[in-house]
Amino acid sequence: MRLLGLSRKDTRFLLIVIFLTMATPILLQPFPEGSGLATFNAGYPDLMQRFAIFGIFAIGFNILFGLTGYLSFGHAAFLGVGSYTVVWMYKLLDYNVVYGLPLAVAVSAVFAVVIGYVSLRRSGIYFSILTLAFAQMSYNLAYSVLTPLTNGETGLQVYGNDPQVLLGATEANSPHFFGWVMNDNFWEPVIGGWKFTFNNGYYFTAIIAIIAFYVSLRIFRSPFGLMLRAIKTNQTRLNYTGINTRPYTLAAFVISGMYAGLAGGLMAAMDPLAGAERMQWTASGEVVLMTILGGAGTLMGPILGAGFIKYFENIFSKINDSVLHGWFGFLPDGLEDFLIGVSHFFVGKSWHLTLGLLFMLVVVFLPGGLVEGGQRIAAMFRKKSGGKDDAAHQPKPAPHVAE
Amino acid sequence: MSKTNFTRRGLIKTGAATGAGLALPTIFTSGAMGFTNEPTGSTVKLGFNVPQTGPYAEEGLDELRAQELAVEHINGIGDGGMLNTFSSKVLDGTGILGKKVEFVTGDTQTKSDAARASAKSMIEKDGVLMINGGSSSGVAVAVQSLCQDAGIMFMAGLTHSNDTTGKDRKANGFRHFFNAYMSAAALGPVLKNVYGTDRRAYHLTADYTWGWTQQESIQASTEAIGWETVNNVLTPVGAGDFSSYITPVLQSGADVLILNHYGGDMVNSLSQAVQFGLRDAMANGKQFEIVVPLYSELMAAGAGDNIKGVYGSMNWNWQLTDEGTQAFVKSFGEKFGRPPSGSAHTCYVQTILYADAVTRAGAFNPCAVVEALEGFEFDGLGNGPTLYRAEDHQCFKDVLVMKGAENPTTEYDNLEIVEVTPVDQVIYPPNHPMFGGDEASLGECNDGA
Amino acid sequence: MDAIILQILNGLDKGSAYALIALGLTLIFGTLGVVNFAHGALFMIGAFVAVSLQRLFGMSFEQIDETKTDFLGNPLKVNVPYVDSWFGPDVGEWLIDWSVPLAILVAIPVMLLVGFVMERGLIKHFYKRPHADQILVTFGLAIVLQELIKYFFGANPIQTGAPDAFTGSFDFGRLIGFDPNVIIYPYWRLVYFAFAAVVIGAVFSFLRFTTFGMVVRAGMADRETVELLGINIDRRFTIMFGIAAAVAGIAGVMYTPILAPNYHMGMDFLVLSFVVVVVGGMGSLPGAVAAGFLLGILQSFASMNEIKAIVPGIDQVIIYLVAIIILLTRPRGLLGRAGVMED
Amino acid sequence: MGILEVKGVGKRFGGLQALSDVNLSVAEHSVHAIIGPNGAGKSTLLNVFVGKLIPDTGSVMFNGQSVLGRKPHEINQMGISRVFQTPEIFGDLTVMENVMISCFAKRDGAFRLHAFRTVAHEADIVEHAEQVLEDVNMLDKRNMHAASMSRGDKRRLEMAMCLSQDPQLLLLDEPTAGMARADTNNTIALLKEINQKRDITMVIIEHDMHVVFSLADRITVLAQGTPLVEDTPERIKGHPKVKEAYLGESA
Repeated sequence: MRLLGLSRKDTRFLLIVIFLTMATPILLQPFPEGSGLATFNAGYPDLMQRFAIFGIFAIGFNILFGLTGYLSFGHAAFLGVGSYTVVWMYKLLDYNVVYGLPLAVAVSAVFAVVIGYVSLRRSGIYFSILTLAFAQMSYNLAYSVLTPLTNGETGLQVYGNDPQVLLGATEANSPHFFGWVMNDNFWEPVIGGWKFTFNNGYYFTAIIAIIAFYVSLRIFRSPFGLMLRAIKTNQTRLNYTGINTRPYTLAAFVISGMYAGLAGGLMAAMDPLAGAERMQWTASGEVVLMTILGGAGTLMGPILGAGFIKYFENIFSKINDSVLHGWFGFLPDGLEDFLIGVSHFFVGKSWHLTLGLLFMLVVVFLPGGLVEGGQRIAAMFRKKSGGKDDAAHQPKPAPHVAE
Repeated sequence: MSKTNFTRRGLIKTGAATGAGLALPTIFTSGAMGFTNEPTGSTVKLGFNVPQTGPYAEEGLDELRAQELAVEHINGIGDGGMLNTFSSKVLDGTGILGKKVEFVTGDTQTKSDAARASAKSMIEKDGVLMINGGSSSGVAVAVQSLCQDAGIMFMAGLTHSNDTTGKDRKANGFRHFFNAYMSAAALGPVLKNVYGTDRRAYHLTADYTWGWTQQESIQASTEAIGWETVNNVLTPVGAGDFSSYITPVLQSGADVLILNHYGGDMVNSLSQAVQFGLRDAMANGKQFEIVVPLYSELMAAGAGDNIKGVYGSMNWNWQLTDEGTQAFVKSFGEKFGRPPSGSAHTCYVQTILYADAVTRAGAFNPCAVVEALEGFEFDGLGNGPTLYRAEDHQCFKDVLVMKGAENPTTEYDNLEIVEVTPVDQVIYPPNHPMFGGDEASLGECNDGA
Repeated sequence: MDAIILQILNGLDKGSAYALIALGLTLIFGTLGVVNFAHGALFMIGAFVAVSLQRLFGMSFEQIDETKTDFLGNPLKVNVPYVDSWFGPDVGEWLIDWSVPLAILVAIPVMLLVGFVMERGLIKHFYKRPHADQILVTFGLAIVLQELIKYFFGANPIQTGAPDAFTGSFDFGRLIGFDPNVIIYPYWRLVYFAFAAVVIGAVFSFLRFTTFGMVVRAGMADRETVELLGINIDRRFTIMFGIAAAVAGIAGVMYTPILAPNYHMGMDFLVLSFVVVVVGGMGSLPGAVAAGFLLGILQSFASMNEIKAIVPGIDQVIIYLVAIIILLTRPRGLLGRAGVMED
Repeated sequence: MGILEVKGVGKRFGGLQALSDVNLSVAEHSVHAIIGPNGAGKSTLLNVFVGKLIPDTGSVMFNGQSVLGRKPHEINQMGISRVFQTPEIFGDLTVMENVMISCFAKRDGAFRLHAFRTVAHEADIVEHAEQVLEDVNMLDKRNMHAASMSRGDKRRLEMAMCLSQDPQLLLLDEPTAGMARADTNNTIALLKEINQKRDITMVIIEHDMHVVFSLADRITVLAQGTPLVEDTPERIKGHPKVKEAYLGESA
């Protein structure tokens, strides 16, 4: 079957992604409520929304970094710009995200054109530092002197005295898409001990994420994408082949900036508050880590990386002593205390440590990122079952060349 | 030992332990239910959202200790702490309305985004009815508005900005901690007594919302006692090295430096000011002085000897001698081997107050709880007679003016209480201009229905 | 005028810290071609060597003082440092007092070791890997290191004072003909500046005047040729990594009296030091030092009220603004070489 | 009037006069070799032709248009392709993709935002690229990683990429450097065929005199940045100046 101009392989790939995305509320709830392992369930709306949103962010970032090799350390700036735009639309018009989201993409595109035009005059680490400098300036200013525009530390939010000129009398008082209220759940079945939450906001972001993924798939397979990959491998040859690389890199930069703006806008669409810290360098660094961790230059990698990091941030940080007692309570006291003591290093307040260790392990043992891990497992199964070569979830393994 | 076996055994056991009291969360406005996360089983869940990573992690951990203690006391474990001295006697150690209290914890990272994510996970995944904790105003305001939208209660932890119960006040949010205005109002008269009325003040202010409200408040109250404000310089958060902001101070003709900083910034700016000889300097024929409007134990410990003789304010300190404080310090000290910090105290008290309000209201519905808390007067929780004002959900109680101790004997008494400023001196009208004026409104209470 | 001189002093002081961190970072960039995101963590570990030594000297046993009570009303336990009881209070107090400078002696071997272990155990496997992988692995390492420090020392800043002899201020103004008490500057900050100058000088002369240094410099310029000459450049690079770690470490040790160390100070310095290195020009040691001082001084000037009054918030962005301007006017920073980390 | 007219080109690097008063005329359809001892300025001159360097003085006209001040990609679009001394190819891409990129550059120009087309569906490009690969006998390697090929294959690939653009002028920088004799002869044959069948003018820099004399119609001898002589191979062989400056030493 071929769909929407995709090859058979890609169609299957897209369908798998659509299936996984749509079934997320079920797949991420593997443990029954109340069981000791329910802590590891991630199928609640906020986290699912975050998976989708940061997936979009990372997919977009990958178009720049994964394809062209230009490592931007300032993409969080666009995330912030997108969020602020959407919240401002709430404040000025009303809570319908239909105004804010397209505008968020447009505004971040404008920012990306300016920052990209300047930064792309340099390459390598000089480019990275230029983008970092722009983003840090945006963050520092948003946090302090631009407070009238950004509400600074508190974060931009809607106040009762905001104009909201389009707000109807019966309209929802929280973000919605023509009445499809993001915070609402349309179905909350309880099956056995399992509880599933089907949330409006999640499906809204999920559909946008699928579209974003489809667009990125098309870009990967397009002549434009081919040129971007060529830029990464040999820019000199490309120039002598008659290609002007600057507009290509700028286009990639702007497209990824728009993805970031969209992700930022969606963050505000799910949660109508935009904090300045989402523009900080750590946030820019986070998307870099997501992309590398998952596998830069691969289609699925950035999404996996985004999920991985967000999962740790939201799930591991919540494991506290009482949860640990719940797990180890059946053991003899001495052993229980010992295990809890050891766990202290890795969960709860120490979740960063686990994340850091996993970064190191992945990069040491899986140079191609999580995607490579997936491929190895798939290869193992293939060997066992002797099945035919399956479609890899990427155009080609991203080769690693020194320098 | 096989790992799978091992976890499965744990699962069965814990499953049995908590299965009976299963409290399934219902999320946000989902129609049929009565209100958000209405507890249906034999337990009720509270969320403790504190910084566990980042610069305020220690404060967060101390808050967690206190919250854990509060839950024990509510569930009838331990010596009962301040429940014994609390003027309201409805809590009997059987949980809240007969339901055993459980809690979940989360990491705010002192970032509004992360804090909201963590709070949302508590609301959506764990089904908490109340969120408590936090160590900065930005986070408090962000989480407070989230709780308002979600229809659960927010009992603020350490948040000192005027905005939390000022322009950003919310019907579902309550603050026990004092604020910048009250700090300033308490400090004013004391500063007048010790440093006189003829002083020229130089402000260094953390360049974000809390810093500004702190500076605005202390400037107003020092000007009210006749001081002149020479300058107010905004410093970047996390500047680390404040030397380039400190060196101009002595040349400016000022004779008092007011540091509107908190946390690591305050530790560094104060230490560096002392390093630059400001405390030894003479200006305008007077001894140069430094004032730190907001103190915390952990900051004081970080600043070490540099705080000696420096005035500031606190919401509460373990060295108070009232019955409630003594009971709390004893029970906290025995469990954790250290006296509680002010942020721990406020979180403990907030948790107790929530449990009490639910019990008095006879319902978990946030709107009923709000009603029970509004205008509630109580005593025995360490600060003397206290009022939860209905108009802005701010607690009004005495404020402590502190001074860095000259000869601390242990690491915990490097601050000493100079004066307990009575509540009358720090109270203000709910529509005070620093608190959003007439426009500020709590809005409607939201139970998520 | 006096205000400007003070800001120059402030800038030199800030610049000293930037320059020292950037120096080590550039050594690692230049010799090994590795983007080391854990370099800030090395600075932080150095600072905690000082904290540990102070704690070690301060380690004490309890004596009960019946005359006082603690917060629970029990008889107060007074802590007596072991060093006091071993060496007598005089020497003991002196050791505690001087623990920060003394920590340098401890920090050098410790940091060399940390550097060697890091290079042999982890970094060397990443020479041929893309920069992105280097970033990920060193960032992971940085997180692990800072979390370990947090686990043992807590998240709060820990005041680690300079020796009493250096706590006062020096009347710098009188030295250059100003009235007394106009330009006074803390002794320790002057010490820090002098210390930075010595370290920078030492590193430069080491690279310039020793055979080892010459080989390393040759290796920085063209690794393959040096290898063809049959020189074991790998071992020298390991040593170089150790030296870079030691420079970062002792910079951290000496900085503790200026900035109370906390577990995330490494991350706070990391971004800034990267900006410094890049503005200085990749692979250029003099560039890194020059950029460190330049940015330090500019940052100090931007913090002046007179400047902030004209451009509000300029002190928040000055470093980044200058970085952008320099990188746009000088493609490879102040003194960078072509082809280093440009792809 | 030649297809490439170089007049009075001079270029200085600091204290070094790399080129001075270079005059050169490359006739259409010819193979023009530039030889000279190391450091004579051959590569500098080539870099001027492709826009990597801008000379201090003089003019370089291609088909009557100046190339000076134009970017490398613009010069390529004018019809000049270049083969490097060390093959410059897209190592991370497949052989087929390498050739397709140059086909795209030829068809779509220096920039085209074809983000929503699919490479595999561009029938004309695919066909053209396959044809070119067949011409250089590499069709069987179409799915190989370019970086994993032998040096000789890389060179052939680079040649194929240039040919796919059907350039008017092909610049070759030591096309047989480091090749075994048999490969060299193959390359000579290939280049001859290209020159004759496809009518592509070539400028070739080469040290190997066997190659030069097998291919060149005219030869310019460059020494210390200045052309010594320009003549036919026959005449160059016996030229005393050339012998003195160049051939004498290496012979």
